[in-house]
This record gives sequence, structure tokens and C-alpha cells, in this order.
Amino acid sequence: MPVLSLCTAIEQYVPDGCCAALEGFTHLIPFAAGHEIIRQRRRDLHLVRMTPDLVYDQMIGMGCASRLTFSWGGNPGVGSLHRLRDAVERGWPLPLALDEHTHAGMAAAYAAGAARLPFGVLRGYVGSDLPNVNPRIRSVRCPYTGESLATVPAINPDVTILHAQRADRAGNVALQGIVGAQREAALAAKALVVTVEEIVDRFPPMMNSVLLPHWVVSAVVLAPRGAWPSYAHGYYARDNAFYVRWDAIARDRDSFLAWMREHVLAGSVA
Amino acid sequence: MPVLSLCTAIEQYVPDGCCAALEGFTHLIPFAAGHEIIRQRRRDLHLVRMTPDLVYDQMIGMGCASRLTFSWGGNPGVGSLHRLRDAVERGWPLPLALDEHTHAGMAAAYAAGAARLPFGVLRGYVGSDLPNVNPRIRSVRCPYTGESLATVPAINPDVTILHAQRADRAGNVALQGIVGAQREAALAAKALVVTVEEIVDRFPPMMNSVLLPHWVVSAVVLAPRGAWPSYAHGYYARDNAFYVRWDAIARDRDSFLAWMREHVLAGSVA
Amino acid sequence: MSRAAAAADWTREEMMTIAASRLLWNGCVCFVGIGLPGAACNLARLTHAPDLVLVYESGTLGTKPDVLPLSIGDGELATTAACVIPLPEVFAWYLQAGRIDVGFLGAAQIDPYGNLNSTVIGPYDAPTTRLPGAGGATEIAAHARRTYVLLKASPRSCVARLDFRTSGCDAGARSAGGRGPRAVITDFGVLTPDAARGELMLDALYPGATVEEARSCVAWPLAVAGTVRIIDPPRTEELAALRALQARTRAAHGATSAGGR
Amino acid sequence: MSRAAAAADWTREEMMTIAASRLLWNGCVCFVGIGLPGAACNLARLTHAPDLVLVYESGTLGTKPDVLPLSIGDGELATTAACVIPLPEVFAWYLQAGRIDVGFLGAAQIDPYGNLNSTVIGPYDAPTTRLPGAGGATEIAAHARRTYVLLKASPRSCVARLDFRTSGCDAGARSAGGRGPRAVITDFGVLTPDAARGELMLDALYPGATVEEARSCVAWPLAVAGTVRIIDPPRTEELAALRALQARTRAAHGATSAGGR
Repeated sequence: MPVLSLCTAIEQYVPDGCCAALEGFTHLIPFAAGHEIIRQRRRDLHLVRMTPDLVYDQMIGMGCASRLTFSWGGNPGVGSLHRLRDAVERGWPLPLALDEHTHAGMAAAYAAGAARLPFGVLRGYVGSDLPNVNPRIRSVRCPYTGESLATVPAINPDVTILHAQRADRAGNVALQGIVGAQREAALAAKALVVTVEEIVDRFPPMMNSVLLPHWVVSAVVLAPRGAWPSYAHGYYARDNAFYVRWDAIARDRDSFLAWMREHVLAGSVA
Repeated sequence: MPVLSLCTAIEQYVPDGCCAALEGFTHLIPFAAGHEIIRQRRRDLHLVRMTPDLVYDQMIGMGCASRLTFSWGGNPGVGSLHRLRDAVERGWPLPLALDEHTHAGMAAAYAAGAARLPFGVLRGYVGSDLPNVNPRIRSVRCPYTGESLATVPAINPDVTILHAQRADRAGNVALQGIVGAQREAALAAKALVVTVEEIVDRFPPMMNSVLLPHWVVSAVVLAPRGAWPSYAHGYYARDNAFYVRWDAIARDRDSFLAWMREHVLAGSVA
Repeated sequence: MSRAAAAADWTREEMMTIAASRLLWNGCVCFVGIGLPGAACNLARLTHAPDLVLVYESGTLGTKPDVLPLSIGDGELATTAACVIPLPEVFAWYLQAGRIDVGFLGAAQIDPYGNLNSTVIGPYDAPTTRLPGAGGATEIAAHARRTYVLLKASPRSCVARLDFRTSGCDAGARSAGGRGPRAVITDFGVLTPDAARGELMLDALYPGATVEEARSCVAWPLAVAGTVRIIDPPRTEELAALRALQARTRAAHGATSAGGR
Repeated sequence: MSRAAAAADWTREEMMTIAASRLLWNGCVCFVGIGLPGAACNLARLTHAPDLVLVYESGTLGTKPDVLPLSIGDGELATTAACVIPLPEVFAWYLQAGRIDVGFLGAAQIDPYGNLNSTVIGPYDAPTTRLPGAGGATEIAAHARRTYVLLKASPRSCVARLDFRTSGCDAGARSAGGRGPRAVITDFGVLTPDAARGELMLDALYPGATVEEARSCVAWPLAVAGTVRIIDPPRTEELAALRALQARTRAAHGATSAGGR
């Protein structure tokens, strides 16, 4: 398991046209990796993420994505993702195809992916129009009770990118706090890149802690504050004020582009 | 969530004829609860457990069970469970019907039970005769790829009994160390009884630790050393010598009955 | 018992939050979202229901936040949780398994049967407004033992026909055999389904609100219960607890974020 | 390089364990059972493959036990593990997902194609001997990238036809497209499948073992490779490491438990 620079890791694991999941549920969102994808001007990505959040708003607004698999696309506690809306409502800068699910459906799809099963089963989508607009939501009949249950196709991204607090030299990765569907997304992927706050020589035995063992990790990248403006439990808090500010920045195409030029394309994040 | 005596908990939650899962994978096996079931002379139980271990050898040998759902029935590292064998091979003291699975199948069945899905899916039982002798192992066709996958019916015991290190006054239960399929078995059950080494006033926030919240726990029982001769991480070690000794005790019906009379029916465990 | 606050002392949004909090009982297990539902649940916990159990979809079970989170996964929720579990387990083992007593829902649109839209305004493929989408709502509607909807009413939000049905709450759609939301808490009062057809009707008004106001906020012909209850105004300790919670929240998140929804 | 131990210095069981350990490479991820496979994997870790990753079905990932466990879930495994995960995740996310390089299997019976029986001797419904059953074996056979069988050979264990097929290792049964075990390590030498039909044939003998001995241990007409290799005898450091491991194990488990299988 190599330690790579962020630039090299993205070059190597995120080619144009690939399916990439940058996961992290409010917590540990891999913003630094998303910004590097933008700087490398990736195109035609199939982005997967339960909650697109600001990082996908930025990638979509910069034209990196042609398809989005998701289950809730807002600015948490604030309102809309204006760049996502602009892409869906007006095709700017590019049209964006949607594979839309519920949280429960996405969770089942990641879990199926992690287990290398072709589909996940849930009592889901009941009474919803979502199956009418997403033909990949189907059903299966229980071989015992005869009842019909919803299915989702497994999600197996070409690459999953996570941010975590720590890795050790062997490449084991430790997460603490809210873990969302990160483990499932990590194990579902063909390659797993993890940006971390710190690399330490070795972990103590961690028993029941959340750990991704080195042999499922493709590359580790040292990226301190790499989850900002989301947060890394034990390192820094969520920048709630920035999430609020983003609403004004992203509402307008020009102010969005100006912010991205200054803070991302120039290479330094405010 | 009440704290009950072991006697009351078994009286209340383990009636004759019920389906009971005493889980714990090598670690935290609820022996004290099993012994109380024997003392109360329960009959016609459907016992469920991945690895029957000594505790089920004892219950089966004392005539508590008419059916066993399991996936590996040996004395770990030692050899046979002689009372289980005697029941299966010679119907002593009673015939025992078997629902036999693999570990992967049992794990999927518990997980389905915890999620209140009627079945679990796995790539399992491939090339095995088990589906020929267990008609409950069936298959389902993937609605995306068309391939056939094995299914198991969900396991939803009437009661699951676990042993854990600690509960707090509210009834939250904390487990540490090897957890096997305990959480799945706990959440799959209609009622959950947990024997514990200790009851403390309150836990600190436990973040990513293994915790069963008080609102899924039906009753807590204080039973120090309640997992002996298996072990409770942080409290006492596995009594490997007893596992070896059990082979001789259980090989013969008379020596088995004598041991049970002296150590279980008399009410005190050596 | 404390006295009721004077009418001028409280806002409709405060009344809404307090009315919702009163629906919760001590020990009940709530699946909480952000915004008003979070405020209502935490208010209940800080007043009459100290052992209420808060479950957030971020996997934080039994949280006791001191301030309201801006997002559903704020660090405050993890730090004060009894434990934190993976999100797929929350949905499969707790919500789907029927281990949630009360779920709260919000939406951009509601129809006369309590079906909800939080997906799009306009056609799905060419929306005039793309909304955030389902998140946990579809399965909360289907699997929580009871659900309540919190929503500011207007003819744009209370519509005869949804543009898109995100959560189906009508008869037959719920695994628990329920009939959709037990109540819709609006900024004028409370709607509840009639026993016969499950159609929402005006059940109760806040002090100062009128049947006419209620009808003007709803785009379908709103049925009115034989006797419309008047909901007790906020009690001083409810109002004090809610305002202290909101003040702590503003202080914690900074002045700018207080502007967030 | 160290010299080979003299022939009188080692037992066949030691040779078996050492032969199995040599099949493992540094960094490989092994799904380990108790008994001989555990000894072989830990020996490899203590000699030529220090970064070998041990996974036990009890959920202990990356364990580094100082002594061999008596059971698959001994405390020693948890204490020295990189982490401990729930058993369903081991089977779904690691084994089924193809994240295990090497799985070891044992059995009461093996047939000429490497199919295994650990369930019953005699009819399933009226067995003469009820064996423990499948445990993890069926899915290890199907999903580990390669499997090895360790088994003491005799005409009762190496049979033309199994009483019951617990693990199907023949062509077509494996999701990975493999053909059953890469090798069967017995107490006389090693069998490997022939390229054409996957039938096990005698590939290598331990020093001192003969083709006649091998044939006498196998109840089917055993094919013999054109050239039968002679396996290198134990090297002194292999033997020293294995014996030290076993001495530590005996001391830790007590004299009685050393008598266990």
C-alpha cells in the first residue's frame, strides 16, 4: 500500500469517465480530493454519493460529471445545492443524468456491492414515484413468503475516496465518529483511496474500532484538513458558517466560478 | 427495561416450545442462562446457534430441545459434542430435528432477521449437498443479471439470550471483543435477554463501541462469570482445560448425567 | 403548573415547535431530522420527556445535543450519542425493523392524504425546481410506527395533487398498516386524517388562528372537524426552554449560520 | 541458509505443517482454521512471511497470536488483532467478496476431485457418525482465491465416493472459476489436481515416504505424476520456530488441553 501525493493518487485512480464515490456522511467528506479532481479537469465522471453536499456541487459546477447517483442533494441545514440545480434544471455547464434513490436504497446498494452480490433487497420505495423514474429500482419475490420486495443494483465504484483521521505505515486506516456508509462504499469499490489527517508509525490493536485493513486500501494520501469545510472528529469542527456562505457563493454562476478560480484552481483552499 | 433474576427471566421469556437463540461465538456464551433453562426443565425448544458448543450439548443431553438450527456442531479444538451426536445418531434422550446451514448462511439469516426481511441472499452452498437435506435453502434470480443466488429464510427467534460484559441502569448493554453474530441475533429476536458481568450506573458516551441500546433490550440479568467455561474479555479467560475435560464427561451418558446433577441441577456451577 | 405565556410573547413557529414537542412521550424513540423536527424533539427532551431517545440517520443513537445541529451529522451528535452505528444499520435494523416509534417528515408539497413531495416541482425530467430528494423520508413514512409532518402551510405547499410523490403515506402504502401521518403540524394549527378516508381535516387551531386562515393556506377544499380544538398556548417553561436552546445554538454556530433554515 | 534437519529429527505431522507453511507468501491474506492450518499459517508468519495476514472467522483481522488458539475465537486472537469485526461481515465482505487469498480446509473425507465431507458418515438422516458440519468450509471452498486441504490420509479419509458433500470443489462449483484445491497436503506428501480433469494425483513425497505408501493410504487408484518431487526436509529454523510455538501453546493452555485434537 503506497503513500501517494494527492496529485498522483487522483491521476492514477480517477480517469475520465470512471465511476467515483467520494463518501462521508456530513463527517469526513473528502473535499481535498474533490478539489484535486477539479484541478485535473476530469470529465464525464459518474459520481456516486448519498448526499452530494458542497463537494459535488463544486465538481458538478466545474463540469466534471455527466451522471450522479444519489439520495439527498441539498446543503444540509441551509437549502439548495445551486450548482446541482443549475445542471439539472438548465443543463449548465453540462446536462447531468440522475440515478435517484432513497438513503435506505443507497445503503442497501453499497452493502450489496461490499458483499459482491449483484443486488440488495429492502422494504423500500413503498408508495413512492421513484421507481417510475429510476428503472433500476426493481423487485424480487420472496421464495418463502411470496411477497414482493424492492431491489437495487449493487454499487461497485471504480474508485471510492474517503477521508479518515489516521493511517499507519502499513496502510491500515482508522475512522472515528460518524461513519455513514463509508465502510460499505470502501469495500464495494475496485480501488480505495484514503486521504488522512495523519500518518502514524503503527496503531495499537484496535479491537472493536472502525478500521479498514491495509489489504483493502489501494493508496493513502496525507491531506491535513482535507475534509474542510466538513469536519474530522478529534481534529477540527465543521465550518457551519462556510456551509451558510456557500449558498450565496454558489447561487450565481460568476461568483461560483470566481470562488473556484481563487480557492481551488489556484491550488490553495481558503 | 427491568433487571430480573436469572430464574425470573427464564420463566418469563423461555416457555416450552419456543424458539431460542443463545448466541456468542466462542466468546460470551451464555452458559448461566442455559443452565437455568435446564434447571427449569424446559421441553421442546427449537434451539438456534451457529456453533452449539458445550452449552447446547448440555441442553440437548438434558432433553430440552426437539430441533436445532446450526452451522457447526463440535467442541472447538477438541472434537465431538457427544450429547449432540447421541441425540442425532441414536435419538437419546430424544430425537433432534436438524436445520443445518453453513456459517455464511446462518449469518445471512440472522442479518435478514435483524432487518425484518423475510430472507437473506448469499453466494453460498455452492457445490454442497446441504440444499438437498435442508429444503429451506432455496434460490432467487437476480433481477439485473439473471443469475441464481442462494437464499435462507430469516431467523427471528422468540428470544435471543446473550451474555455481555456490562449493562448500565438504563439497560444499555456494552460488548467488547469478539462479537460474532450477536448483534444480528439480538436485533432479530422478538425478545432480548442479556446476562452481564456487571451493572454500572451509567456508561460514558461510547461512540463507535458495540452497544445494544436499552430500547431493544427486554431484560438484563446480573450473572457474574455467566459465560464460564467460555470467556468474557476483560473479566476472565476461556477455560480451555474444561473444554478438553468435557470430552470425557460427555462421552458417556451416565458420567454426563452425574456431572449435570452435581454442577447444574444442584444449582451451583463448579 | 406554570402559566401560559401571553399571546404577544410567542411566534407561530415557536407554537408549531411546541405543539409538535407535546406529541412526544417520555421514552419514545424518535427518528429526527434537522430544522423544526429537531427543535421539537430536543425541546420535548428538555421539558416533559427527559428519556426520549433521539435517533439521527447519521447513525447517532440516543444523542443528547446541547445545541441543535446544523446538519444531521454534526460532531455534537456523535459526541453526545450513546453510540454511533453505520448508516445502513440505522435504516435496516432500526427503521425498517420497526424499532422507531415516531418519525418526523417535512416536504415542499403535501396532498390531502398526507402524501409528500420533496423531489421536484414540475416534471421530473425537466423540473422548474429541483428539490433535495427523498433522503430518509420514503422509508420513514413506511416504517416508523407513527409519523408526523411539520410544514408551513400555503396554497403552494398544500396542494390537491403532488408534482411527484416522494413518500406515499396513503392507505396500503405502509407496512405497519397505518394510514399516513397521524397529524400535520402547520403554522396555523393541526390537521389530522378523518377516520373514513384518511383525508386531512382541520382538527385544531393555535390561539389567534381562524378557520378562514386555515382554508386560505390549503389549495384543496379543507374539511373541518365538528369541533375545532384550540391548542393550549406555549407555557412559559416551554418557551423558555426553546428560546434558551435556540440561543445556545446561535452562539455555537455563529451569527451567520443562524440565518440557515 | 540453514541446513536441513536430520531425518530422525522431525515427525510427519511437523513435515506436513512445514510443507503447508511454505505455500504461503509474505503479505498473503489467509483464512485460518484451528489445528494444523493455524499452525502452518502462524509458522509462516514467524519465519518467511512476517507480513502474512491472518483472518479467523471469529472476525479477528490481522491477528498475531503468540500461541496457537484452542478455539477459533480465543481471547488471544482478539487482543492481538488489528481489529475485530462482526462475523457476518467476515463472510460477506471479506470471504464472499474475494478478499481472501488462501483458505485452508480439512475434512473427514476427500474424494479424487477434492470434494470434502465434514458432515456425516453414513446416511444424512441416520448417520453412523455425525460430524461437526460445514462451518465456514463450503464458502471458503467457493470464494477463497485458492484453497489447500490438510488431511491425514487413510483409505477411510481418501475415498472414491463421499458419504456427503459438504464442500464442492470440482470444476464449475467455484465462483472464482477455479478447480478445487490447489494442493492436498497429507502426511506422506502432496497431491495436486491434474490439468486435464482435475483429478488429484501424487505430486510430491516427503523424504522417506514412498509411492507405495501413498497408494496404500488412498482408496481410489492414485495417479502418479511423471516425476514425483521429493520435498525438502524441514530446515532447522522452521523446526525450531514450530516447536517453540507449540511449546508456548502447551504452556499457555495447560497440560490437559495439549491433548486436544
